[in-house]
Amino acid sequence: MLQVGKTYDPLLKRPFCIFKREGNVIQFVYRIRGKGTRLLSNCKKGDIIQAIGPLGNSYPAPKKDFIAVAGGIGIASLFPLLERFKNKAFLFYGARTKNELVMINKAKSLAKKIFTTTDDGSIGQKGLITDVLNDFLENRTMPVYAGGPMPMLQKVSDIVAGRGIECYASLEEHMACGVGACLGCVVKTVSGYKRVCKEGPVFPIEEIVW
Amino acid sequence: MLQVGKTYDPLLKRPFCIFKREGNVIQFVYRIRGKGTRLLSNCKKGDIIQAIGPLGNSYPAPKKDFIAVAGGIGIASLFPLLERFKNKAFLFYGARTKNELVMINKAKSLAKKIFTTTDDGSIGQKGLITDVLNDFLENRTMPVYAGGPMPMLQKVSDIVAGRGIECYASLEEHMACGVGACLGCVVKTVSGYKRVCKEGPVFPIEEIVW
Amino acid sequence: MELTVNIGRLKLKNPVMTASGTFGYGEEYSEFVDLNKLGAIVVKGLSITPREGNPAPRIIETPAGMLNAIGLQNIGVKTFIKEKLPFLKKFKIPVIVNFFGDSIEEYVKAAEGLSKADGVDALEMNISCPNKQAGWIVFGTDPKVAFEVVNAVRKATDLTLIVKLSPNVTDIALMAKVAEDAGADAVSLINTITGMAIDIRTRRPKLANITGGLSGPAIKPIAVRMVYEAYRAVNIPIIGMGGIMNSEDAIEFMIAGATAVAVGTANFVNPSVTLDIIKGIESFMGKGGIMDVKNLVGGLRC
Amino acid sequence: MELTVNIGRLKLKNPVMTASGTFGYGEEYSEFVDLNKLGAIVVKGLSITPREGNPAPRIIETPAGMLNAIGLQNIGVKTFIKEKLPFLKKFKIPVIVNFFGDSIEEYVKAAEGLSKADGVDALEMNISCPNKQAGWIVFGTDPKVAFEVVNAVRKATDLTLIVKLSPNVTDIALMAKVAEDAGADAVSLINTITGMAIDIRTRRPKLANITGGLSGPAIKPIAVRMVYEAYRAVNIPIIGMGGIMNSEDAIEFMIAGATAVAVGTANFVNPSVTLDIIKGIESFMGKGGIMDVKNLVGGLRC
Ligand SMILES: Cc1cc2nc3c(=O)[nH]c(=O)nc-3n(C[C@H](O)[C@H](O)[C@H](O)COP(=O)(O)OP(=O)(O)OC[C@H]3O[C@@H](n4cnc5c(N)ncnc54)[C@H](O)[C@@H]3O)c2cc1C
Ligand SMILES: Cc1cc2nc3c(=O)[nH]c(=O)nc-3n(C[C@H](O)[C@H](O)[C@H](O)COP(=O)(O)OP(=O)(O)OC[C@H]3O[C@@H](n4cnc5c(N)ncnc54)[C@H](O)[C@@H]3O)c2cc1C
Ligand SMILES: Cc1cc2nc3c(=O)[nH]c(=O)nc-3n(C[C@H](O)[C@H](O)[C@H](O)COP(=O)(O)O)c2cc1C
Ligand SMILES: Cc1cc2nc3c(=O)[nH]c(=O)nc-3n(C[C@H](O)[C@H](O)[C@H](O)COP(=O)(O)O)c2cc1C
Ligand code: FES
Ligand code: FES
Repeated sequence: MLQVGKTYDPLLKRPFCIFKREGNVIQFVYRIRGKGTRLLSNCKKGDIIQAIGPLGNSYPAPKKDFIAVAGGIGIASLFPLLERFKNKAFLFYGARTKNELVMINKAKSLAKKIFTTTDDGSIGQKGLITDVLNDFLENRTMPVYAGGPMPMLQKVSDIVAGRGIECYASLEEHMACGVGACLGCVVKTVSGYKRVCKEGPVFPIEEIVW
Repeated sequence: MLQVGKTYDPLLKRPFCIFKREGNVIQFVYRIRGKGTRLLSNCKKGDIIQAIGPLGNSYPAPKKDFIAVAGGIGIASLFPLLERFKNKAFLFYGARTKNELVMINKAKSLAKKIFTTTDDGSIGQKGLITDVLNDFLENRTMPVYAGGPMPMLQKVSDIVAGRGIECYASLEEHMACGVGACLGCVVKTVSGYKRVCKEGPVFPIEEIVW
Repeated sequence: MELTVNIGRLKLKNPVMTASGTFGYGEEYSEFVDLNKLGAIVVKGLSITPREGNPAPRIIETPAGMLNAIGLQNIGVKTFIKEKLPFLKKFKIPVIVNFFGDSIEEYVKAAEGLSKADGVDALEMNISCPNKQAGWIVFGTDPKVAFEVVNAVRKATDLTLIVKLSPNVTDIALMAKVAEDAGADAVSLINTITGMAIDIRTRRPKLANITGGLSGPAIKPIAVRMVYEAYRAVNIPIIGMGGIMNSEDAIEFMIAGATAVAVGTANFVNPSVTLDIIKGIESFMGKGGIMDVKNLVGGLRC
Repeated sequence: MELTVNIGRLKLKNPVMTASGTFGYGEEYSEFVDLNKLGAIVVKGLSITPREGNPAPRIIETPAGMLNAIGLQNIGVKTFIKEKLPFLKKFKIPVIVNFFGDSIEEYVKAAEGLSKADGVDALEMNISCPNKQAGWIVFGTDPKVAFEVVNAVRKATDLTLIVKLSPNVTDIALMAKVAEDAGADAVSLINTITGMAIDIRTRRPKLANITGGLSGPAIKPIAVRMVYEAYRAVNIPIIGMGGIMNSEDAIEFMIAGATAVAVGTANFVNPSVTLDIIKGIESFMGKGGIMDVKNLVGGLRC
């Protein structure tokens, strides 16, 4: 969770994935979405912002080749996996338009194979990445790792359902504390509400009640 | 009035004197006082901030030599006068400490004579500028122009009282609208509450009810 | 695109008006705003006799808001009619006059005086004022007293009567209903929420008046909730306000149930904000294919 | 320098505690805060049986504040005693347990259950909860009902009893007095103020629960005013809260009349803010030559 401003508006820290960590340097990749991320983007070299983390869990390590499904900036959650398991991932990466497929070249170099779609067809195939995934899966049973907006994750969930595929999704929910104290960031699971910041953000996809 | 931030905290514009205006360029001189002025000081070249003005009145032009009394950043209100009437002002300039006597050299070059004090004696005479003024005035009846904190203005008022001296003070009060609409910035005068932003900020000192 | 809305017998060309006390008597902002573009103008609260108001400081900024304790300073009904109304009459928009009293008698007198004047299109009665007779307890917090004062004013005027509700109550829906039952043509809400701030070094209240009214974006969530509650309780139109800073906020109030909105503190932040809000509502309607602004009103989907 | 204060039979080593619901069951923040340094810890509200809480979204940021509608999710008194209390008992600070019910019976049962447990030092009863019997009207908004439920709990426990007041009332001083008369050892205020936010594109409430509770710096002026009003109405100690972000805010509440303060939303912004506040109070006292923190309490000069 990163502080985005110095006054009380915006008030709360914002949750981000740790994109990369090398020695004392931690990198984040984010999309400017609303006023918090806009303010964050105004930070100058040398500015000090408060941060807490790492928080919550992360994707379990895949034991073999795997499928990574990224929707837009959801790629941020998958990058550490792609880097750690080079050339093992079939990466399905969709976004609304060309320049929202951030770091596409870097991603390409890390993946075994990459499939891309955009809603407007400005690059890659036109359409939804989940449709491409669905075609690809057929009888394959590789584990699936998915990060992106809720509607995409729900489609992934539908696709893998009942096929005996191991599948993990990294969820996003509004957060206040980030440490499991406020119960603000819950997602409904088969065993009741769970906190995205503490028991998540990664959940076995079949546990989630949509 | 200048906008100091881009979010709702701080919310209100801040009032400042127009220090200098040349063509399209307007200059302000301000002291970092609280969170608004601090934010303002973070502005980078090219940043856009909203401003409204000029608002209210200004000191009436002196017809002869005059006395200018400045307390700290109150000097900002007097500078335009010093510039317009070069070598006509006996400037009394006090502050808490050396580096709060801002633009002292510039001021010196514009004034006929300058007297300075600091509360801590770090430069000029140690003590209050109003005491020096008091000694200087004796039987002189030059007009007096004063800008600075309320306690200083009140002392100036006491000093000139009953001596037939023309005296104007530039007041500061918390402001919201700056255009006379909210009735927030009033000062008590002999003819009732008056708005500092509209009927002021400059008032004949004898009108003010302390 | 249809932007007009009706409040009692008033027809507004758009739903955006100014909030009482934040726009002076109109004149002050006429350099920044073409008043003819506004839905209506609501002027600073008047009483039958002029009031001096509170000593300074009257204004303190708070996080995303401000406290004010102007103390209802005003020039009185008579001077208003003589000196300010002629200016306002030149514009082709409804002039809504906010007024108050510290007894029922004063309310009635002010209403009568204003009703006789040519150029006053509607009255907005501010019932967030202390009642001299009832030990200075605010008129707008006791349902019985509120009914009585609104009813008395209702009998004294034929003009469209808007009752401005105090948010400092347990049950805003009840107070809105009381106003409706007492004959109000519309209710406006919310007035400021009582607050205070202390200077910890001097241990003195930051406002000379000790307490003041909180306004601005800080209170918007409370105001939207109250409009939503009032909307489900009454059949008369609601004028929503409290922290509206832009067209999105204005639309939020309308979806919660407001037929029109009033913009207060935002004028201080941006003197031409009312015009920006009107434009913003139009463009929102354009993009969303909304033909009539009235279709937004109470359109909340739960 | 004397930092201790007393709340009922509790002796706090300093006046800074955590606000219920914002600090979990203590454990969650123990990585960031040495709990032993706190004046007291107040845990998330418990009911006699566990509650699932509301669907998401439960949290929405607002200008200088946030709305929450957690829906009182909690693990229930029994599980708390078994699974969470042992951790808390390890610390040498008072554990104050916040609880609620939707009937008087449930309140009493929860109080009894908690009073029997070893390691619970005081109870804070949250009366901002809907009353099943009285048509889901909140316990804390009707003086009669509030008296009844507080009195019933008072009879059921010997522990120090703090009553946490709802700010959604016309007269907070009256509610504080009612709590005192019903046997409370202290009152805490304010709980969150009901608010809402609407997504204008979907026209749906941003919170799944429609309305939620507003907290954070936005509400501080209202909270300080309410503490000031309550202080003049009761003789029992007041625990002040609502938007405290730093030591200056904490001191402001104390000057308004709070014997102790609770820090809520600020924990989310800075997880070790409670310790900063304690240090800040000490340094303020040092600079001002204030020997006993109790000398700040109610020290407002008007
Ligand atoms: C576990 C987790 C990891 C994330 N990692 C990344 C990342 O690596 N890169 C990235 O660009 N984004 C990431 N996000 C999303 C990111 O947190 C939001 O885009 C950001 O909070 C938006 O803030 P804002 O002020 O710009 O937007 P606004 O819309 O102005 O935010 C208003 C409020 O809504 C909340 N909010 C808005 N969108 C989201 C969202 N999608 N999820 C949670 N809360 C939201 C904000 O936190 C804030 O409280 C992540 C979210 C979560 C929960
Ligand atoms: C007519 C006028 C002209 C001024 N000209 C100058 C100038 O040229 N240079 C300069 O440095 N300062 C000037 N000031 C003072 C300046 O406006 C304040 O220092 C500034 O508003 C402080 O804002 P802040 O957010 O940094 O302080 P904070 O203390 O954080 O401000 C909080 C609130 O208090 C108000 N406030 C605080 N101090 C003052 C003050 N002295 N007068 C009025 N409101 C105040 C702020 O506007 C704000 O609403 C002038 C004030 C007035 C009224
Ligand atoms: C400086 C100031 C003066 C006000 N004076 C009045 C008044 O005279 N009569 C009245 O009914 N409301 C008055 N109000 C309340 C506003 O009309 C409005 O109800 C309130 O400020 C909430 O809206 P806002 O948050 O947009 O400002 C005043 C508000 C402010 C800030
Ligand atoms: C997420 C959240 C959960 C809360 N849960 C409870 C609760 O269970 N019981 C209670 O009495 N108050 C609860 N509160 C209210 C706080 O204890 C506190 O009274 C309020 O937030 C005001 O303080 P603040 O502005 O410092 O947060 C909760 C507040 C928040 C923000
Ligand atoms: S953000 Fe508070 S519990 Fe997850
Ligand atoms: S600041 Fe509004 S009247 Fe002067």
